[in-house]
Amino acid sequence: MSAIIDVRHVNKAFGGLHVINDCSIQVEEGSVTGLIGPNGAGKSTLFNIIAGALPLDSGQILLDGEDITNRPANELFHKGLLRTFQIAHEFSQLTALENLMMVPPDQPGESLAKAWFAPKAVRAQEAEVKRRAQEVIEFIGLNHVRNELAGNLSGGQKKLLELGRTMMTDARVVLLDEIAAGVNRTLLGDLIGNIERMNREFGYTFLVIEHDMDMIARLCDPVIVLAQGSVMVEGSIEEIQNNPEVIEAYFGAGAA
Amino acid sequence: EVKIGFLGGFTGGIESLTPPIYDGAQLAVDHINNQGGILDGQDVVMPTGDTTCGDASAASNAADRMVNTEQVTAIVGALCTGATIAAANNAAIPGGVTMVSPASTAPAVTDLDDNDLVFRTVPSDAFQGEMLAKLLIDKGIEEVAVTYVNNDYGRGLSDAFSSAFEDGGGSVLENLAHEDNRADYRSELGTLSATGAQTLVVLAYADTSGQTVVRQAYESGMFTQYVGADGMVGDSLVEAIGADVLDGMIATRPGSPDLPGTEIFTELANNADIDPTAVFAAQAYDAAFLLGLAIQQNGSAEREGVSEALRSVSSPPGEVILPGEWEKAVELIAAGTEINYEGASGTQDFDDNGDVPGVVQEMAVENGTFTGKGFVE
Amino acid sequence: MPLLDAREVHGGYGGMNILNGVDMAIEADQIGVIVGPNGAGKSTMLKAIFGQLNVTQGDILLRGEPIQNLPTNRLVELGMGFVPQEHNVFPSLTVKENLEMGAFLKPGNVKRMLSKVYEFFPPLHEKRHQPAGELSGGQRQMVAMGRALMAEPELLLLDEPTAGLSPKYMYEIFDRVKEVNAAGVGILMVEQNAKQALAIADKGFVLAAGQNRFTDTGQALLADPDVAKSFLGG
Amino acid sequence: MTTNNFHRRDDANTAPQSRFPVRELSLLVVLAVAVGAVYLAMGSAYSTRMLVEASCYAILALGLTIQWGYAGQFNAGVMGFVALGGFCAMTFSVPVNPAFWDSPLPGELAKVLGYLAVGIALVFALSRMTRLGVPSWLRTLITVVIGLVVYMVVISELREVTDAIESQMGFIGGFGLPVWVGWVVGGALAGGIGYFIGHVCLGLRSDYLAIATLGIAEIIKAFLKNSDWLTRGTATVSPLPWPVPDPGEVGFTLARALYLSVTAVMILGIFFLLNRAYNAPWGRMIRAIRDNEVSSAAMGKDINRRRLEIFVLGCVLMGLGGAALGSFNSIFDPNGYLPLNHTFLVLVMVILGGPGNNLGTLFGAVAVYIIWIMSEPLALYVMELIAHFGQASFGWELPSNLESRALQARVFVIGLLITVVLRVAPKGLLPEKVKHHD
Amino acid sequence: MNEFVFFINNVLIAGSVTGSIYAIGAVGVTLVFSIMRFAHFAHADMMTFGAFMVLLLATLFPHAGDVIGVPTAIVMLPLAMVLTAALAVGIDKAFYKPLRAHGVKPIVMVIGSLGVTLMLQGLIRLFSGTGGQSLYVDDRKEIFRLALPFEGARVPVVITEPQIYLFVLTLVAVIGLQLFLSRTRLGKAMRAMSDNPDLARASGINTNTIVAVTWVIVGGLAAIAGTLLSMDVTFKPDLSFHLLLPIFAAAIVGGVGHPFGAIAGGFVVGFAETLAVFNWRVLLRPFSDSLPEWLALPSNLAFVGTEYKIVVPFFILVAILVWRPTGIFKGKVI
Ligand SMILES: Nc1ncnc2c1ncn2[C@@H]1O[C@H](COP(=O)(O)OP(=O)(O)OP(=O)(O)O)[C@@H](O)[C@H]1O
Ligand SMILES: Nc1ncnc2c1ncn2[C@@H]1O[C@H](COP(=O)(O)OP(=O)(O)OP(=O)(O)O)[C@@H](O)[C@H]1O
Ligand SMILES: [Mg+2]
Ligand SMILES: [Mg+2]
Repeated sequence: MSAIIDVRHVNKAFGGLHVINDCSIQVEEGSVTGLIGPNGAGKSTLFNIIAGALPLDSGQILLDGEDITNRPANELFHKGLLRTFQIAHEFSQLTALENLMMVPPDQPGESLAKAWFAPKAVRAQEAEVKRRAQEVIEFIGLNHVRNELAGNLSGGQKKLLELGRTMMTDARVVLLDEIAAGVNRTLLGDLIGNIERMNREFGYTFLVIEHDMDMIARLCDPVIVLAQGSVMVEGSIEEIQNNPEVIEAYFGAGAA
Repeated sequence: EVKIGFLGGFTGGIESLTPPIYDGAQLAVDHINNQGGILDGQDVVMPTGDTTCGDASAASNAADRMVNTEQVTAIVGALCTGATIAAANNAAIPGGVTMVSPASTAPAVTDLDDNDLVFRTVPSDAFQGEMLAKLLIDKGIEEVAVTYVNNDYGRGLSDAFSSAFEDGGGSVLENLAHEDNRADYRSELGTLSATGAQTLVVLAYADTSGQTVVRQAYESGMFTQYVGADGMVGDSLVEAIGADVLDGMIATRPGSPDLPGTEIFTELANNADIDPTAVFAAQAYDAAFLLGLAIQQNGSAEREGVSEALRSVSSPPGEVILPGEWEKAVELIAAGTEINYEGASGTQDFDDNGDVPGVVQEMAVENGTFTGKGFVE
Repeated sequence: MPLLDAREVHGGYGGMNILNGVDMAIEADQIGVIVGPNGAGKSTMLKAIFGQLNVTQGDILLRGEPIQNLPTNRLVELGMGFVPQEHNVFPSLTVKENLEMGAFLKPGNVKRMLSKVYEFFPPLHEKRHQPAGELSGGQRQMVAMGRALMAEPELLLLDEPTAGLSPKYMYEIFDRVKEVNAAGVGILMVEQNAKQALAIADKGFVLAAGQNRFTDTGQALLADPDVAKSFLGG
Repeated sequence: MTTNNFHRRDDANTAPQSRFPVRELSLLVVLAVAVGAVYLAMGSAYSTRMLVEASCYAILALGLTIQWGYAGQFNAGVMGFVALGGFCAMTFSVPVNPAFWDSPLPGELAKVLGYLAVGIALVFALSRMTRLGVPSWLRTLITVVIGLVVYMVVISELREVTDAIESQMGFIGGFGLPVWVGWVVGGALAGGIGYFIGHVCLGLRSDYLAIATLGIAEIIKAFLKNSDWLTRGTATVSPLPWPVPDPGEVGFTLARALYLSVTAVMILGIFFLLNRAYNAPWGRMIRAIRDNEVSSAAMGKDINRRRLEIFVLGCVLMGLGGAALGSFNSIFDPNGYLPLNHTFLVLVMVILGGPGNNLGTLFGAVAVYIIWIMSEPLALYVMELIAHFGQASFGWELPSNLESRALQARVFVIGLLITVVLRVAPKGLLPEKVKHHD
Repeated sequence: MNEFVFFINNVLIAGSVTGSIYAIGAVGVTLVFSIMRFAHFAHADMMTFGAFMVLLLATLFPHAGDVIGVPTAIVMLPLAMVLTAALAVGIDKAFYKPLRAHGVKPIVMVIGSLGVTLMLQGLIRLFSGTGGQSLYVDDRKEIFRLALPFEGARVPVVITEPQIYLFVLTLVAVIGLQLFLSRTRLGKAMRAMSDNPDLARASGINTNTIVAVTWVIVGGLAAIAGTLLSMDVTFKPDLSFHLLLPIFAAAIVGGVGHPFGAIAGGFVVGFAETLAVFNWRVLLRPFSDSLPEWLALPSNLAFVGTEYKIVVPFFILVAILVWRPTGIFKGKVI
């Protein structure tokens, strides 16, 4: 059993408000782990902490055994940790295609010296990046708006772009924060298929925050329920769906 | 027509001083034109350029326009020392154009490597500073605090004053530069008054920082005696601050010696509705008139030879020419007689550096206005 | 007379047309639900109704009165309320102030409606003195909805009100919508949780590429296999 | 009208790219005509001078377009970097002052610098005291107090030495090296100072950067102006040597043409490099960072480093341009560095031309400089015309300081130009292009 | 004893005066900053404009003040506030509104306001010339010299009439504004508008009114600040431009969006400036004879020379931005 992400006793408070309370979770390598919980449970906060966007108060986070507590986001990216944002963070002044093309790390053309003095290598790599971006954009169904500024896309299209960015590079762990919200269900079906494929064929590990139970049910095992900043239960989707505590806090009466 | 350029600070730090100076120079040009013109009846015209006083690149630009576009024969100007140096080095000297500044008083002009092309009709501040120091020591003032406007004018003056004052046995308790054109000098005044000096020497301009410094000094109540130099001599200062406050303030300025030229100029200026007492107006008149004479003497509108001719017409030996006597001068030159211009603001005998000797006048505020108290010996 | 009647609406951003003749009408006691793929023009249609878009052709009538060129704040006076899809709270105002802003034109409502909204969404009461910018995604959604309710509008436009809400609150929202609607408020909402939404809809509109593809009752659309296959995700 | 504006799409931005650069060409033709007209009206020597200055300004404008156009960093302190460049051009090229080097003062100056180094090391060591278990509040207190004492000691020592230098030999003189050395060092120094400022301020919102740089520029100017021992302060240093024969040797026009060829080569090089970088993934990354820093960081971009890189690059160009300008003006006068001429004018060049578009920026620089230079005679001419007309037909009194008033209008005109351009062509005459991939 | 009085005059009073000026300027800046979301560089010139209006009016009716026994300038202040408010609203209509409608980034608004600054400066100079003029056109500034009841206190504590007006008006303006923003419906609507104008409109808030009201307040505050400043020192067309950096520093140090923060920031910057240029040697003078030889103090013990005064607000600004970017009062993180 190797946990690729190991969150150990993390605490985080904003002012006097304790949002994450002694939270410990493990994500197994090669799994698709679900993270659900009531609104305001601290799921996105935990993501932000893992991905280096927020400092934590105490505790420790390991990525594949290596301590990554409070490392900056860009460093974690290079260690293969990718994330999406719950509220889409597109590059509004870049076109949809450029939004994807900027993702691959270590492009030689990103160093001034190489951009100036090694134009050939830069161009070769650029063609490769573009090919990949083109594939991804077709897959997420945004080909017709690829030259549109991302700021002008619809709410759902921005979320798709958000997801598309995770497909642009070979990551080891991908954190998905509510990618389904606002995405059309038909398309979502395809996306889920793709996530499964990436998981199975390429060995990506996923940690997925989601409120869409169909999606959780199709994708995730195990599922972790977070409530008030700590783990409430953890188990398979069936176990969770039948847990009265979880029903009370999360599914509500309507689910029945 | 013959062109003599005029470079002045029409905008910037000395913009209120510039128009009367320009008027002085223009008066000389009018005299030349009204008395038969130059070089066999040609008119002198005087294109102007704005140096902005503070900005060297604007100054060189303006000078360049004079030298290369207007193709002037000679230049009256510039006024601020920085502008004069910039104009000279960038345009006038490489272009071989003679410049006569009526207002650049800083000692730095003396040392310019100028191929004998740069002159001035106003004495160097080195001299005024010495005289001011002497005046104060004679009056028994031994401790002073000095503040000067942070430009070549203020600095040159304060250097000269301080060393002369200390050589004469006085002590300068603090010597502080201040920026021109600020609204508030209270912290500078705090530093100055911290020394305990009762006499405040302000080497700045009456229209800008000088006024504010004196007003705030009065408000702070830390000084009993104010002293200024030529930049501070202006009734606008007294008006703005109050006659009772300034009563007894001591000042100096480059004066016009008791020469016949002074009176003549006063009359001529009054006839033309120009204030003859305006700072540097007489010097500007002399500069323009001298250049006219030099060109006439040189015999052509060429630049070549103007500076030599200028030396020849300005200094003895020769028959004396006074302000306004253009016709007479032209006749004498035509006859091949040597002439010697004795101007409105001095005898204008240039030394090797193109500087003139000067006299310094003592001024004091009495009954709400600056009044002359004779020359400082 | 329908409460809202939009006919043949054309419009878009700058030069490009997004809406190519959309019809949409609901009565005062009806719930209308708009579904469709991403980028179909659903949000754009709501913006067009709410006066935030240049409508180049077509009519939009509120109780028979044309409203297309009125400024937004006039529309609010006329009884419309709107919850946008993105940027739908005032981040630096506290939750309470956010809600108060909802009742800007009806200051008399504040007290009564505040307690009602807190009752709908208990987490908001807890967070009432916290700036809305610090809320979680779902909590923001509650604030946005609450803000719109504060003015007691007669026509409520909701752009994906349940996005990001836990199942519990998703059902809660649908219950509220039914409740509000029962009190005589017309509702027009865009939803991606299409099955649940259409289940409560009196009228459903399927939009694709800026045009009506299907228009029918909610139940009928749910039952239509074509609709289900291409728009509701099977 | 009120509500419909906010989702407006920018037409200029997404309009399909025309294959043939009509806009560029027509603007260039207009510019060429304008330059030709100036040559006719003002003569070749003057006009060449104008072109040289315009080319120096073009380097400044390219620097600003990198910072603002590429990366959205608004540097409102261009003047400070220009002044630094000018200072280096002066110090390295003017002759050595033997009076200073033969005196004991260089040694004393070195001693003060030694004190400074020791002091800095001490303060640095103190700031690490927590390692010894000292509580952090105590450490801060001790560090601050010791730092202040060190500062006071060094500063009063320095005052002594510099006063001695000033009173004995004026200033320390120059190094008498070739002109280009000063230019290179000027660029490097400006970049170094830019590095320091950037390090502190770049993490903040761009407004704050504008305020901070505005301040830095004034501080640099105050330093250069008041350090008479180093720069002669307001007494100015001139003439400065040129990298090419000067007008005294070969005449105005030729000398300036030679100078122009030097700056033109520099611009070509810079332009080429910038274009290449901008069109490479580097440019895309910079635009992405400008757009959204949080997600750029999440996409693995080191935003602090990149922002710093770009700010420093811009500052280097400003220093370089400032040095070239300083040498050309042949005078170093700290008082002559004015925000209006050296910051706002450059700003107008960039916004008129098109921030982020290198060609547009070049165009803006030359066009605006011509307008700026020609506005003086033009303003006077217009004023005179009006005054004469008024005098003749209505018997107006001519105000005495006509010139002065007419020229005040220049400040106004620059302001007007900024606001009007922002309004009419917010992206400039040649806007930044959106990249379309087919 | 004299040294102590000297300290009072040159540090306590001078610092409070400078602090109040910065504070009252910063209040206006902070308001635009938090509502319109940009650093309004033209604020200083609006101040100058207000003072210029007072100057014009006072020149026209030099004796208005005698009637009620206050300086004429103070009598004219309300009128000048109205005029400046009108100017502010006009400037917004002409220059900022189109930019806002275009949805430009805040930084572009900053540049626009730089353009406005230059225009105002050019215009004011065109009409007033560049020299300094006193706002006391026909009357005389009253100066209170309070001799201290101690033996040997040769120097009096000096405070002038406009300084007293300054303290009072600053306090009134700040408290009033704070109440307005936090208590009134319009004030909250202003903050809402600053957060999200689209949503504000969607809540039925007429944003045009809000913007106009904001500018009226800003213009009025600017007129007060400019007038009091010019009364205390001298009216000058480029007077307030030099205050831009310290005023912004004060607003940011205090915390953007907080009227009280502006006061705190103003005083921090004001006192820092006066303390930094104060020659501490003066206070040590009584002891200097008793110091051992090797500890002879240099004659100048000021931290910075007065010529480097501008460095002080800059350093405070940078320090606060690094240490606590939201300012003392936890303002907006912009
Ligand atoms: N910057 C902040 N300052 C103060 N409180 C915050 C901040 N960010 C989040 N919170 C609080 O932390 C709690 C957890 O927020 P978080 O966004 O992690 O919830 P979540 O589990 O992602 O919820 P949702 O499903 O609604 O997105 C919420 O109550 C929120 O109000
Ligand atoms: N501000 C804008 N400028 C230009 N085009 C826009 C803008 N906003 C949206 N669009 C375009 O209009 C189309 C419709 O967008 P809209 O937001 O109405 O879609 P939607 O149906 O709401 O989609 P979603 O379900 O993803 O929210 C999209 O193709 C989008 O690219
Ligand atoms: Mg969340
Ligand atoms: Mg939408």
